[in-house]
Amino acid sequence: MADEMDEMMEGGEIKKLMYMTRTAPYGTVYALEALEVVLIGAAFEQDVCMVFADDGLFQLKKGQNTEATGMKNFSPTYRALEMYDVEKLYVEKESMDARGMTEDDFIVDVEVKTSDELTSMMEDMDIVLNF
Amino acid sequence: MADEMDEMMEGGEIKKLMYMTRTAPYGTVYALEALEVVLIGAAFEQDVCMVFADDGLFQLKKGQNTEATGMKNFSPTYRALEMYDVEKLYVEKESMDARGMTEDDFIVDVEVKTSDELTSMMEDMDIVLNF
Amino acid sequence: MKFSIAVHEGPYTHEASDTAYQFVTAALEKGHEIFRVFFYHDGVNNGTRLSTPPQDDRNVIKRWSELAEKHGLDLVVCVAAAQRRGIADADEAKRNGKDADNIAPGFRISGLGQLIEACIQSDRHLTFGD
Amino acid sequence: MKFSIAVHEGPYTHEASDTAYQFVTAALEKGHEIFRVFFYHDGVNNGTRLSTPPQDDRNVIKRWSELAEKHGLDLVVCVAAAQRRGIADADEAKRNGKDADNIAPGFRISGLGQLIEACIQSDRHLTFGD
Amino acid sequence: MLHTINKSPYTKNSLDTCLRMAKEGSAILLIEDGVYAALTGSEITSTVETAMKKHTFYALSADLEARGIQDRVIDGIKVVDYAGFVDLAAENSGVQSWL
Amino acid sequence: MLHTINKSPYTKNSLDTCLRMAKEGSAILLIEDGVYAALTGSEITSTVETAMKKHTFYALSADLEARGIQDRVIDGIKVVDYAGFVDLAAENSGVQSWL
Repeated sequence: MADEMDEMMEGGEIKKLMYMTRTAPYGTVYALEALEVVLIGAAFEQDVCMVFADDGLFQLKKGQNTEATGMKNFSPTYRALEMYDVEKLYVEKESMDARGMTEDDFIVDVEVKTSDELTSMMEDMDIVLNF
Repeated sequence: MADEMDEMMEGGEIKKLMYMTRTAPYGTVYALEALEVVLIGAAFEQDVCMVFADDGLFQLKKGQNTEATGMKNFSPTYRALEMYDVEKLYVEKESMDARGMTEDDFIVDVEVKTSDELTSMMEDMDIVLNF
Repeated sequence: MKFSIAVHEGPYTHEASDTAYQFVTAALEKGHEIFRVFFYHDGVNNGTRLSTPPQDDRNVIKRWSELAEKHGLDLVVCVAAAQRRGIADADEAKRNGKDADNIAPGFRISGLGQLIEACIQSDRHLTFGD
Repeated sequence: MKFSIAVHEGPYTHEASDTAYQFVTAALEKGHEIFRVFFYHDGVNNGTRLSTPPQDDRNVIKRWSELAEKHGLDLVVCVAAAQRRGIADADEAKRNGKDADNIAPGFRISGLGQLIEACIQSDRHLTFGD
Repeated sequence: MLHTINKSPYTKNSLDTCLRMAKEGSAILLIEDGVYAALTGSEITSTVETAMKKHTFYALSADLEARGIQDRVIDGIKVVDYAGFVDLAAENSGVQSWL
Repeated sequence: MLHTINKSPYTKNSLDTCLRMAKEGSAILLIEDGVYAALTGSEITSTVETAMKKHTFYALSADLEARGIQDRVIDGIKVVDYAGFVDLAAENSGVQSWL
């Protein structure tokens, strides 16, 4: 990571960066590898936020236990995001309602945003990264 | 292919085998590689049929020209299926109607079957292979 | 009962290989026979020995190799799909003028006929994929 | 204008790598700069030299290698994603105790920070994937 | 026949197509991301409950637990482990793996 | 902002989600299997025609031609080649690649 830290220090202006994640965990690797990008990205000290839409919400479901599948349970890592200064976690309300989920279902504190609110936020970004 | 031919000759009873293909061509490789299975499978002289449902119908669309994408146009190969004795090609009516397509759109002659008709056929199969 | 299995997706990328592995393990424990596991599409990527997964995660490829050794499983990688994607054994590497191969222990490369034969010879065929 | 590109899917399996290639080619023809092409998820499988596609089809990997050579493109394969999937250069192979490597010419293996840096340094970032 | 569904019903159309083509009385097993169709209180729930009048639904326990939804399963869906999956594949006349 | 859609609207929900979140006046470019959304006379057509009141739709010619549907494109959808794709990416303030 040392070279990445150096690169970070060189950087000048801070950019607004949104991570958009829309896939469920475990069925495919996208959710896990998106989280790995967010953790590494934290070292660059940009103005980041993370949006969970569609099946991406399921990444944050409490009570995941992967023992019987033999896979690695990576859901506790979302709790570590705060330590990496990734504090703006947004869940799309429409996606949450469609799945019958509520804020109590999530392993971390999130802000629920309507798609209209996310529209405005997205327009305000310098970069949107999709997984 | 010689070893496959030998295996074929050994075989006893003829099985009913359905190939079910539901993906569009080019966007992903599943359609192309499903077709490769059907061609090789022909050497086994089983009682085969091929079902095109959902976006699988698009594989048969006339007038494909892949030149600008740089990919290989494999749609003419469907015309060769007859020579391989793969003659029972079925298109699901519900999928065709949803996409605004008609029998005239297809590069080969197909039989249009309702999902109910396909239900009965599927139940009659020894093996259904999905791509 | 005699089962054959097709795996259509690569390791880690999709749960297909995991589910297939768990199914095969459970079937063997129940005394069923696994006629063949056929790796097609990106499934051929399960057959590389160059994978080094994180230490706190399962090793999908090694797990297949060990299961094959323990139970004499026939793990077949489709040659056409493997050529596209860069999975090769020593023979394939030589034939295609490559300076290296990457097939994992317990896997063998063969033709698509092996899939059809597996379907015909088995009582049940299951596909795990995307 | 300065573009960076992410490719998330493997060769042949998905059109993503083809579209990315065509986009990059068109951008270069228009005089734009390609800061970096970053291969992530199964996209790392674009970086194997062991692929031997059918002769009547395009050679996705060779095409990237040649474009990189011609235009000095920076083709970066994510190390973490590559380790899971078995893409290795000589250094990686040595570090992980492997007896072979398979990286294609023109590709280099590096960290995820290279993706973030590319986004920050570029005017536009595009992702091609599934 | 046993039908397996491994796709989230919110993301892909596999469950819809399966329900269109599966014969009345078939067994439908939800695996991998397909287990999200078992969620009670969602916008998919009523579709599945209606389908349960024609088909017997199963869901794979390992995949429910991995996703933390084992306590949210629609009443009447039978939860099975991998051994139960093997039994279903053996007991039914064939397996249609919807992808 | 330029939004790219590369999924068939019959198979995956990417276009729906894009339409829910794209700002009025955005450009939406259909590529790869996403070009099937450009089909006239389909059950998706009216959704796209409604969305065209809020957004400018484009479709990639190479992908339309590959799929043999270049003569079936909804009136008002602009067809662009790869160079046109590059121009759209450059002219718009950013690119949101929906997957």
